[in-house]
Amino acid sequence: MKSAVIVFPGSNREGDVARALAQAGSKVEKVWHAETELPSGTDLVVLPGGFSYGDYLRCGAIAGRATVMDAVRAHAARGGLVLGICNGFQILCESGLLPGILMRNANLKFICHRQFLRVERTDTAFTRAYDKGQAIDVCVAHGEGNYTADAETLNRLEGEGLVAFRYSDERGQVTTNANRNGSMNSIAGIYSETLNVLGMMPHPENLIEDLIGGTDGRGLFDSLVSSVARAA
Amino acid sequence: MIRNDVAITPELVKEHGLKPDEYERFVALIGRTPSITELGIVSAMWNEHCSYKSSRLHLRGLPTKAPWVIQGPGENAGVIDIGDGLACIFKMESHNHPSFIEPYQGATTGVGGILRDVFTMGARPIAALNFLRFGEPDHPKTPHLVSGVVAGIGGYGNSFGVPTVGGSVGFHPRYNGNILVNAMAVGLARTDEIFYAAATGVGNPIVYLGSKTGRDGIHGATMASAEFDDASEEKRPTVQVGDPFAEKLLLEACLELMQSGAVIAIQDMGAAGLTCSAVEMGAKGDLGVELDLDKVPCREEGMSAYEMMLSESQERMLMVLKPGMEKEAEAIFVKWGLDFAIIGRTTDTLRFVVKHHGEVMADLPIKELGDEAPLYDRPHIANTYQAVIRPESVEAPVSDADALLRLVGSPDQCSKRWVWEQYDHLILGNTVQTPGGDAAIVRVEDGPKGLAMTTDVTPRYCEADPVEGGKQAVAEAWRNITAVGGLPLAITDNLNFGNPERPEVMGQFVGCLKGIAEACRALDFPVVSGNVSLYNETNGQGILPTPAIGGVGVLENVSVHASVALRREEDVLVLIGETTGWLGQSIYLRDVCGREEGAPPPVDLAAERRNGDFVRQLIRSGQVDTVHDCSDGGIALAVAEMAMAGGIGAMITAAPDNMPLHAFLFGEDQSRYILAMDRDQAADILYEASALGIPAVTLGLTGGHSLILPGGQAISVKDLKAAHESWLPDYMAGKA
Amino acid sequence: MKARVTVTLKNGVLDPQGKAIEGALKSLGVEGIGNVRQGKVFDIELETQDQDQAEAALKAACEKLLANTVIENYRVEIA
Amino acid sequence: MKARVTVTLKNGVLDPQGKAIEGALKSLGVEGIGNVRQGKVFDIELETQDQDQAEAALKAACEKLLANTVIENYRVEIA
Ligand SMILES: Nc1ncnc2c1ncn2[C@@H]1O[C@H](COP(=O)(O)OP(=O)(O)O)[C@@H](O)[C@H]1O
Ligand SMILES: [Mg+2]
Repeated sequence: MKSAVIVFPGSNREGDVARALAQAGSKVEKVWHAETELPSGTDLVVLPGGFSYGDYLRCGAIAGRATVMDAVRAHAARGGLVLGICNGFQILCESGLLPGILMRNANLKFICHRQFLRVERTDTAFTRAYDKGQAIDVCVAHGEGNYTADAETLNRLEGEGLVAFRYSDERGQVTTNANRNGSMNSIAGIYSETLNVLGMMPHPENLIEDLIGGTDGRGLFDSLVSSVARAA
Repeated sequence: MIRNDVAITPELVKEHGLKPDEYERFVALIGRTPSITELGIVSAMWNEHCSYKSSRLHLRGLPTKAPWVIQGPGENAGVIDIGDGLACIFKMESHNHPSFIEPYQGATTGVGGILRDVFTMGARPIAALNFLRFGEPDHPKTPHLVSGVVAGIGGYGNSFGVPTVGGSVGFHPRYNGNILVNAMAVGLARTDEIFYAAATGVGNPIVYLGSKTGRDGIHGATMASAEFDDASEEKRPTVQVGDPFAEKLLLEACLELMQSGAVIAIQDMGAAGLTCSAVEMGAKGDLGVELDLDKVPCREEGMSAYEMMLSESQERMLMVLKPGMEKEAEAIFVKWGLDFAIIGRTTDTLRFVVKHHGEVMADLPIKELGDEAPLYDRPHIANTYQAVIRPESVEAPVSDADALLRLVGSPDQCSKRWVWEQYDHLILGNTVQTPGGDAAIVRVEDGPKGLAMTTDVTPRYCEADPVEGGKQAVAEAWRNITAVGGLPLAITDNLNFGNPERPEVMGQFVGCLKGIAEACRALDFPVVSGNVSLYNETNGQGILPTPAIGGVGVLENVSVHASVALRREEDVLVLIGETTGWLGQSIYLRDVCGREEGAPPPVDLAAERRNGDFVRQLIRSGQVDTVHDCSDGGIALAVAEMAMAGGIGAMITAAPDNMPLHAFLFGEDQSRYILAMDRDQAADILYEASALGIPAVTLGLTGGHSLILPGGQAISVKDLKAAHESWLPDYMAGKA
Repeated sequence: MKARVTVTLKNGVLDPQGKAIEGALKSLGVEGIGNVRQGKVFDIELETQDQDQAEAALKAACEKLLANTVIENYRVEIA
Repeated sequence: MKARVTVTLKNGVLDPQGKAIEGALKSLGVEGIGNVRQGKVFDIELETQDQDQAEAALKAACEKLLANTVIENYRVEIA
C-alpha cells in the first residue's frame, strides 16, 4: 500500500499521520501542495491536520484551492481513497469533495482533549477493523470543528448512512455532553456518497501506542491497509 | 518619517530611556553628538532588557557548567547533551508588559519569540511550557487578561505545531497591575548540528529572512524596561501582531537551509530587532557589520533608518551566509514564500555602519555597544526576615475536610484544565505525560529516551525570604522532574522582579539569585539560559519576587516513569522526607486562616538530593510507578490530587503525636514525596530507606471512593473533583 | 482603485460567533442589543484603473476564494 | 432598528490574514489584485427606536467588545 500525505504550508500533523500509516504497514510519501500529480501507484491520499495557510480566511479555504487538489479530486473520482483529518476535513469541505462546513466550536475556543467516538458503520475501507457501535478513544484538537450543513444535506447524510463517526461517551452513547464543539447530529466524520472519501475532525493518528494514551486509533489505519491489500 | 539630523535634546534623550550620565557616557565613547538613529540604537542596546545593566553583575554568581552543558547562557538558548548524539535546547522568556496591554497579541508574540530562540540554534521545537501570574480574581481586568493570554498562547503554539505540555497559573493582588507571561520552548538537535550567533569571516553576506519590516513595536524593548503608570495604556500602538503561520514557514525554511550547509551564523530578530541582532552577530565574532537599509524588505512606505533599526516586527531572522551560497539559500526561502534579501556584509573595521539612501545614518564602535553598556551595582538591602511560626500557634480549621475541599477548589490550587485544554498538548504524538502531572514527559523521537520538563517558583516564599525562596524554586523544579523518574539536568530561569532602583527590590533579586545559585550547585542543576524582567511595577507597587525556574531532565527509558494518579486499590501510601508541620507561608495559613505570614519552609539541599535520588531509583528500577511530590497544601492536597487523578479513594492513617493534625496535613515541609505501591514492596522500601537514613513512613492506604482523613472525616473523590474542576471554568464564565 | 468586499452569512445559517457576542454584550451590561451576526470585510487595492476589469477581478476573487457561496453572500463596492 | 459595525485594522498593524489571502488570489490567477486587508462586520439588531440610545449602545459595544481598540478602528452605521 502506498499513501501520499499532502503537505501544505502550515500543515503540522503530517508527521503524526505518516508515523501511523507506516506503523500499519503503508509506504508513505509526502507530497508538496504545488505538485500537479500524485506519485504513481498512490492508493490513499491523506490531507493531514494543521493550520494550512494559517487557517486564515476560513479553515481549509486556501488549501482547498491548491494546485494539488485537482489531482486529489481526480483520484477520488477514480474511486481512490482519500482521508482528511481535522484541517484535512476542513479542506475536503472547502474543496467540494465533502458537503457542509466546519464552523467555530460552540464555545469559540480551541479545545484539545480525549474524546470517544461511536463507529457508525464497519463496512467501509476505513473502519473494517472496528466493531459496529464501538466507542473508540481518540483525541481532538481544533478550534473549528462544529460540523454544519443545511437540512437537506443532513437528511441525505443520515439517510444514506454517510455519517462515519459521532461524538459519544465511553459506552457509545451519543450525548449532548459528549458533543463539545456543537456539531449537528454530533457528527465527527462523514463519508462521500461512494464511501471512498472520509473527513473527520478527531485524530486517530495520535492514539496508536500504549505509551502515548492508547491504541484505539490504529484500527483506522489497519483497516485501510487491509482494504487495499484485499482490493489488490 | 524621522529625519536623521534632528537635534538631540535632553528631552529626546529622556524619551529614549537613557539617564543623563548614560548619555554622557555614550557621547564620550563616540566622541561626538550622536544622530537620532544612533541614539535609537544605543537606547535599544543599553536598556535594561538588552544590556542587563542592573542584573549582569549578580547573574555572574550562577553556576552554568556541567559535563553535559554544551552551551550556557549567552546564546539564543542553552544547550545540553542528552546522549546518543542528541542535544536539548531550551529557554524561557517573558512578555509581561506587552501582554498586559494587549493580552492576546502580547502572549502570541512571546511564544513566537521563544520558539525562534530555540530554532535559531538549529533545533526543532518539541514542546512548549508557560508560566503565568495574574492579579486577584476579583480585579475587573483579570478575566479579560486570563482569557486573552491563554487564547494567545494556544493560538500561536497550536498553529505553529508544537505541543504545549506544561506550565503554571496563579493569582495574587500583587500582579494586579503587572501580569507575568513567561514562555518556555524546548527543542531537539544533533549535537554536531548546532548553530550560533557569532559571525565569522570578513566580507560575508548578511541576509535578512522571514517577514517584512513594519512600524511594529518601535520602542517595544524600551517599554519592557519602563515602569508602568496610568498613562501607559496610551503606548498601545507599539504592540506587535504575531503570525504563527509565517513562523512555521520560517522554521521549516531555516532548518532546510541549515541542512544545506550555507549558514555561518544566525540570530533571530527579537527585542530591538535589527539593531540587537546585527550588533550581537558582529560583536561576538569580533567583526564589523555594514548594513544597507535600502535592501530591507519593508511592509510600509517611507520607513526611516531609525524606524527600521528599532522595529520589532515578528518572524524575522538575520544570517551570515557562506559566500557563493546565496542562490541556493534564496531558492529555499522562495519555496516557503518568505522574504530573502542580502542587506549587508561583515567587515574588519569593528564598526557598526548603517546606510540608507547612500547616506551613513549610524557609525558606531560595535563591541563597545555591548561591552561598554552601563553596569550597575545597585544598592540593595536584605529583607527583614519574618519570624518562624510554630505549628502549635496556628489555629485548627473547623473541619479538616472542609479546609481541604476549600483548598482543592481555590483559584491557585484548582485544576487548570480550562487553560491547557486550549493548548494542543498532543500534537507530534510524543506526549507521554500530559498537563496535570508533576512534570510533563515528552518522548524523544521514537524513543527510548524522554525529556521531563516543568516550570516552578513559589513567589510568596521568595517574598518572605528571598534566599530560601530562590532555593525552593530550584528544588521544586528538580523534585517535579524527579517525581516522574527524570534525572534533572539543567534549568532556564525567568527572573521577574519590580523596580531595581529600589533597594528592597534589588535585595530580593540578589537574595533569590543567591538561593538559586546555591540550589543549582547542590543539585548539579546548572543554569544554561534565562531572562530578566525588571520594572514589573505600577504606581510604586511591585510584583512578588518571581524567579520562575524552567527545568529539564532526561529519562533513559521513557516507558519507565511514574505519574501522580493512583492506579490500584489497596496500595500502601508511603511518605518520603521529614515532616515538621511547617505552616509559615503555607497555603493553609493564607487561604484558610487569611494570613500571609511567617518564614517559609527551609530547604535542606542535602536531604533534597538524597530523598530525590532515592525516589528516582525506585521509579527507574520499576519498583514504583505512582509518585507525587508534596508542595502547596502539603500531604492532604497531594493525596487528594493523587486520588482525583486516579479516580480511587485513599485513607490517611498516619496521625502524628508531636504536632497538631492540621499542621501534619497541610504543612509545607520541603523535599517530600508520596509514593503508592503494593504491600510487600512497601516493607522492602521502608527498610531500604531506613538503612540509608532517609525518613520514610507509611501514610495510609488506597481504595474506595472517598478520601478519609485521620479521625474519620471523609470526602468523596467525586466531590473533590467537582470542586477542583469547577472553579476556573465557572470563574471564566462569570459564575464564580 | 480601491474596493471593499463584504461577506456575510446567508440567512438561516447558524452563526455561533454572533450568538456568543450577543451573549457577551448582554453580560457586559450593554443594553438594547438584539440579534448579532458576524461577517467579514476585505479592503482591496486594485492594480487596474478600468471599472469593468476591476469588477471582473473582484467577482472572480469572491467566487473563487473570498466567499464560501454555500453559506455566504458577498457584496462588492468599488470606491 | 438595524446597524452595521465595521471593524478594521489600524494602519501599519500587520495583517497576516490579508497577506495570505493576497498570495492565494495571485496563485489562483485572479489578476490585478494589490494589497488586501481583512476586517470584520457585525450586523446588529437594536431593541430601541431611539437614535441616541442606539448610538450609545453601539459605541459601548464597540469599545467593550467588538473592536480591540489597541489595534483596530471601528465605524458604526445605523440603517
Ligand atoms: N499554564 C499552563 N499550561 C499548561 N499546563 C499547566 C498550566 N498551568 C498548570 N498546568 C499544569 O497543571 C499541573 C499542576 O500545576 P502545578 O500545581 O503548578 O504543579 P506543581 O505543583 O507540581 O508544580 C501541571 O501538570 C502543570 O503543567
Ligand atoms: Mg508537583
